[in-house]
Amino acid sequence: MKDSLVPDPARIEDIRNETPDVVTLRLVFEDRGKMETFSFRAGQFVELSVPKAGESTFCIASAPSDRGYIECSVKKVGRVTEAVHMLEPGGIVGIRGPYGNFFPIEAMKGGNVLFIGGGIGLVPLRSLIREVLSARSDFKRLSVVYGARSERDLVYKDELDEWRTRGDMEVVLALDPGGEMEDWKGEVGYVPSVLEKRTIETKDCTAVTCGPPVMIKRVLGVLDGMGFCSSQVYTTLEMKMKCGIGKCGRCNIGPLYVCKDGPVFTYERIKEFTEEIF
Amino acid sequence: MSFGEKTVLGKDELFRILKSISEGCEIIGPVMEDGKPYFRPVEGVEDVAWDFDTTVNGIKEFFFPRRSVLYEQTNDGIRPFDPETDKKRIVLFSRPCDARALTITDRLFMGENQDRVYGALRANTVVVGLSCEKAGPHCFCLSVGGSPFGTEGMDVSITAVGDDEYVLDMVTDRGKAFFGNRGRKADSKRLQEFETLKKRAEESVERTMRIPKDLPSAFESDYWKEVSAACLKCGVCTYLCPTCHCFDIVDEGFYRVRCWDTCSFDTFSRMASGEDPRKDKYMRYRQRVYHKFSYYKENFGVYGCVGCGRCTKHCPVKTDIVEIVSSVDEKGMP
Amino acid sequence: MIGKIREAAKRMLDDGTVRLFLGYGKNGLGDTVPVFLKHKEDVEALYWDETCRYNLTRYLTDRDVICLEEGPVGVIVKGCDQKSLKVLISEKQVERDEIRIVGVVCSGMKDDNEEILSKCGTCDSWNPDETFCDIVIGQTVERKIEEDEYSDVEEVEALDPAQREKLWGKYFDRCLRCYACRNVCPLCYCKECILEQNDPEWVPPSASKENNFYFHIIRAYHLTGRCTDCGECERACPVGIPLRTINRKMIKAVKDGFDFVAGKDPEARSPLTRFRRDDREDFIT
Amino acid sequence: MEKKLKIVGFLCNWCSYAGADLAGVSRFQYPADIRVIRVPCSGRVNPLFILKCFQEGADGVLVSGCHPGDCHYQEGNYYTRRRMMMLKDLFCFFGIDKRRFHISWVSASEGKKWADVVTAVVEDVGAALRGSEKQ
Repeated sequence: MKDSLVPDPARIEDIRNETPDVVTLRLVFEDRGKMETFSFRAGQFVELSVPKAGESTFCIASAPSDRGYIECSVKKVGRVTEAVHMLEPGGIVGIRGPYGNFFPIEAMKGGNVLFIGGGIGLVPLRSLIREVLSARSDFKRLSVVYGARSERDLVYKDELDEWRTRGDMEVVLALDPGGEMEDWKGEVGYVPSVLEKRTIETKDCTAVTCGPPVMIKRVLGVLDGMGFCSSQVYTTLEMKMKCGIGKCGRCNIGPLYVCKDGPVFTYERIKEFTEEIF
Repeated sequence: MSFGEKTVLGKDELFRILKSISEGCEIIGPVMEDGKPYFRPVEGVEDVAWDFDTTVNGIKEFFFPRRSVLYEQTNDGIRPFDPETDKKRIVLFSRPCDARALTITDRLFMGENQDRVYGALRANTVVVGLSCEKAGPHCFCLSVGGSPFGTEGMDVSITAVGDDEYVLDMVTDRGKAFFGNRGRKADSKRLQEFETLKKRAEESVERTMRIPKDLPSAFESDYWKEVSAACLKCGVCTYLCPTCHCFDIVDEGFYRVRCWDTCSFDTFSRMASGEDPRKDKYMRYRQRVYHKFSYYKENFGVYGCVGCGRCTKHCPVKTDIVEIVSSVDEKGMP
Repeated sequence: MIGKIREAAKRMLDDGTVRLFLGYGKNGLGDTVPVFLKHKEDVEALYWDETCRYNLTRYLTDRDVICLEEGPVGVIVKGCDQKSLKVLISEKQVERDEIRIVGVVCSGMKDDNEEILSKCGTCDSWNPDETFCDIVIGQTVERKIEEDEYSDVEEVEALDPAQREKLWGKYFDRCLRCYACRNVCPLCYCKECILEQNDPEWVPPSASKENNFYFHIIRAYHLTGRCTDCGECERACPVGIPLRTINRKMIKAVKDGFDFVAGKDPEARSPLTRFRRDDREDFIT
Repeated sequence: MEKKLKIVGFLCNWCSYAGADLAGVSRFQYPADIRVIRVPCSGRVNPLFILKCFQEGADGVLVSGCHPGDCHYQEGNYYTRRRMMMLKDLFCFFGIDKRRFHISWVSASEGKKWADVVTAVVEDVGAALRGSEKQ
């Protein structure tokens, strides 16, 4: 029997530096058959492991429509992520997954989508945005509000430029006050405040947000104030996870396990547990 | 002998049978160590205690080991560790609460994404239970659906009925296959005696836990701060609990290891970034109570508790979960 | 005695001398539990008997319960607990001004089986130190102090290395790594214990005999020159590891090596943070 | 030939490391079973390092610093002396053979002494291991 806690080896094909402490790994399963059958939906995550360091949870940053590889963006914060940063192209990591639920992209079709991200929280949104863009005509207005501490902390800079210049979506970039240089042309302010200043048509609009817990908390408040119905708002949550399959017992919010019932939740679903999340 | 029918055996005969059927098996049974009873692997049936109070540990660790190696990372890739599935094991004299706990953890480990280690250890082990003649001072099994004479989770149940005689009850096909037809059919006198003893045992359970109907409503109450104030955040309650099953996965050199972990610990839900959704003591204590009496029930249909009372008995500061849960309605509602 | 304890607590809570009072109470089962009182009306919850084993000074550094900066806290101490408190003060974990100490004369505590605790037999401080406590409650007990022979330690020392390894192996094999010993210890107050660090990871968290061996070495070593033998670790251990024997080994070593006994003087510094130029050298290669 | 041992040596930069260097330059012969980690002062040697060595499979550990009174930082090795005294005692109590853990003072000019110390340590560690194998 295949042990669900045993990973499959994957080779690092490429490493891109996103920010001083974030890298994006392009990963290909060693077993070609596994690569071909590996399918996931935007919003799902994998357990990525480095021998001798351990295993950690990462959202898949690439889109399901990107075939032949998966990408993960890793910020250096602890033992596993530091070990990831030490790796070089050609190195081997272990991957288990995909786990968790996903963004209901079908339900978003035909309407507007508002993406709100902060810092490394753009990762799961990137997967969704790429997926949405691969079927652009199914959606109406697309807007991205994304903020980071400073300009160098913005992830996927090239892609942000590409999105901004393609003409069929709105991209608002913001830097935390004090993080901007003189030549910064975007907004200055924390994401929730930047968001608050904008007029957004809530009808037929789905809002999707991910970022640091404090940002998500405030963004949810702002969206509430704008008139978004809590079932229109999706967030993807980060909790400490180990097993990814709802057994190890640490990632629950109330009776919901983030790894199994999430990580994507509507605001409606998690409203009563906010004390435990933020 | 029809299935489900009870038979009667003398102690000597029962001993001989246990000895012969456990031949070639790894035997796990209650033994005394430094004056306290524990479940341990033993050499032979003669080492096993027949009369013992609630053991310090349950039988959980023989199915969900404190530490199990999942696989080894070698130069040639990943080499999974095989639990010894062909080795037969027999657990002797599990108390009804401990055996019942297996049926509770089964729901988690044997369901979707079955756990390989747990599954293998469950499959190769026969559980022989021993009814409790009298409940201990901390027992409250009746409140959570168990009984001192319960047979859930056992393959065979044994009950002492006096005159050094034992009533055998084949609970599962596996138990029957293992034991075969043994003993003589219990006559009505014995069966009546059995029922009397059962009633007496049930009456000896002194403690009752009143589980609130609406635990979620008390979630934000300050009650949890009060009742958890003395908690030391150690893992005694959870590690000795027969149903607590939380674990961690860590790398020890090139071995990936799954080991016990508990919601009481500081590091349990703390992320590498330092964020911790349950950073305060009361949140962790509340998590433990809610996991057992609300979430587990919601997700798996049973409480994550068998009423063995170990958590209260062994708590270094005598935090009494029975009192705490029972008083929620009265003191814990906002 | 209990009347006087309640009275003292009531007075302190009433006149605002303390905002919180740590004492002993009872739970529904009749077991003694630590209680934390905020209001003078609650003092009836206080109890005193021979099952008040807990060392309440442990809670003085528990940030989930007490924030000493917010105002003084009253605490009941027995003679043995008082030693831990002196170490806590000497290590600047507790300011003497932040606490009000109610010393209670103790004539030995009993375990669940009504037997007097082994630590109480050789205890030299049944009467709390009047110069250290704010109040001492109870009649001074006159008793002949038995000389501590460290016979438990010597029994182990008499074994050869392989036998010792086997002995401790037996105990450490049982260890669940529940950390009750560490968490109940008044002197294990580190905000982040090195056992919780994973980068570097000094001991893996899984409970194998070998890992447990290193865990116990670390625990014992961190208490060297600090442990006052309050015995809480051994009492808390669910699997009966004789932790006091380990601690007492180090107490003996510190006494023999540096002529130091922890918990006597709140000004004293731990012997491992000091030295003498003529310290022993007989172990040097 | 006998199996090579794995002995970790923590050597202070100012004395013992220089002493070992001198032993090399002076071509004093000593067994090559020791792997040296240079530390600024023997006082830098956290007892956890020594535990980690044993945990990771070292057969023996040697901590070596300046002679008392000669510490480059005035008094670092006095603390070392106290710490190691206690640690050695504790190891013994737990059944780790005391011959597996050594502390020595070797100055920068004592090349010969370094060679002698290593020879003695290697012999001791070997004897301890042979003893435990017999058990």
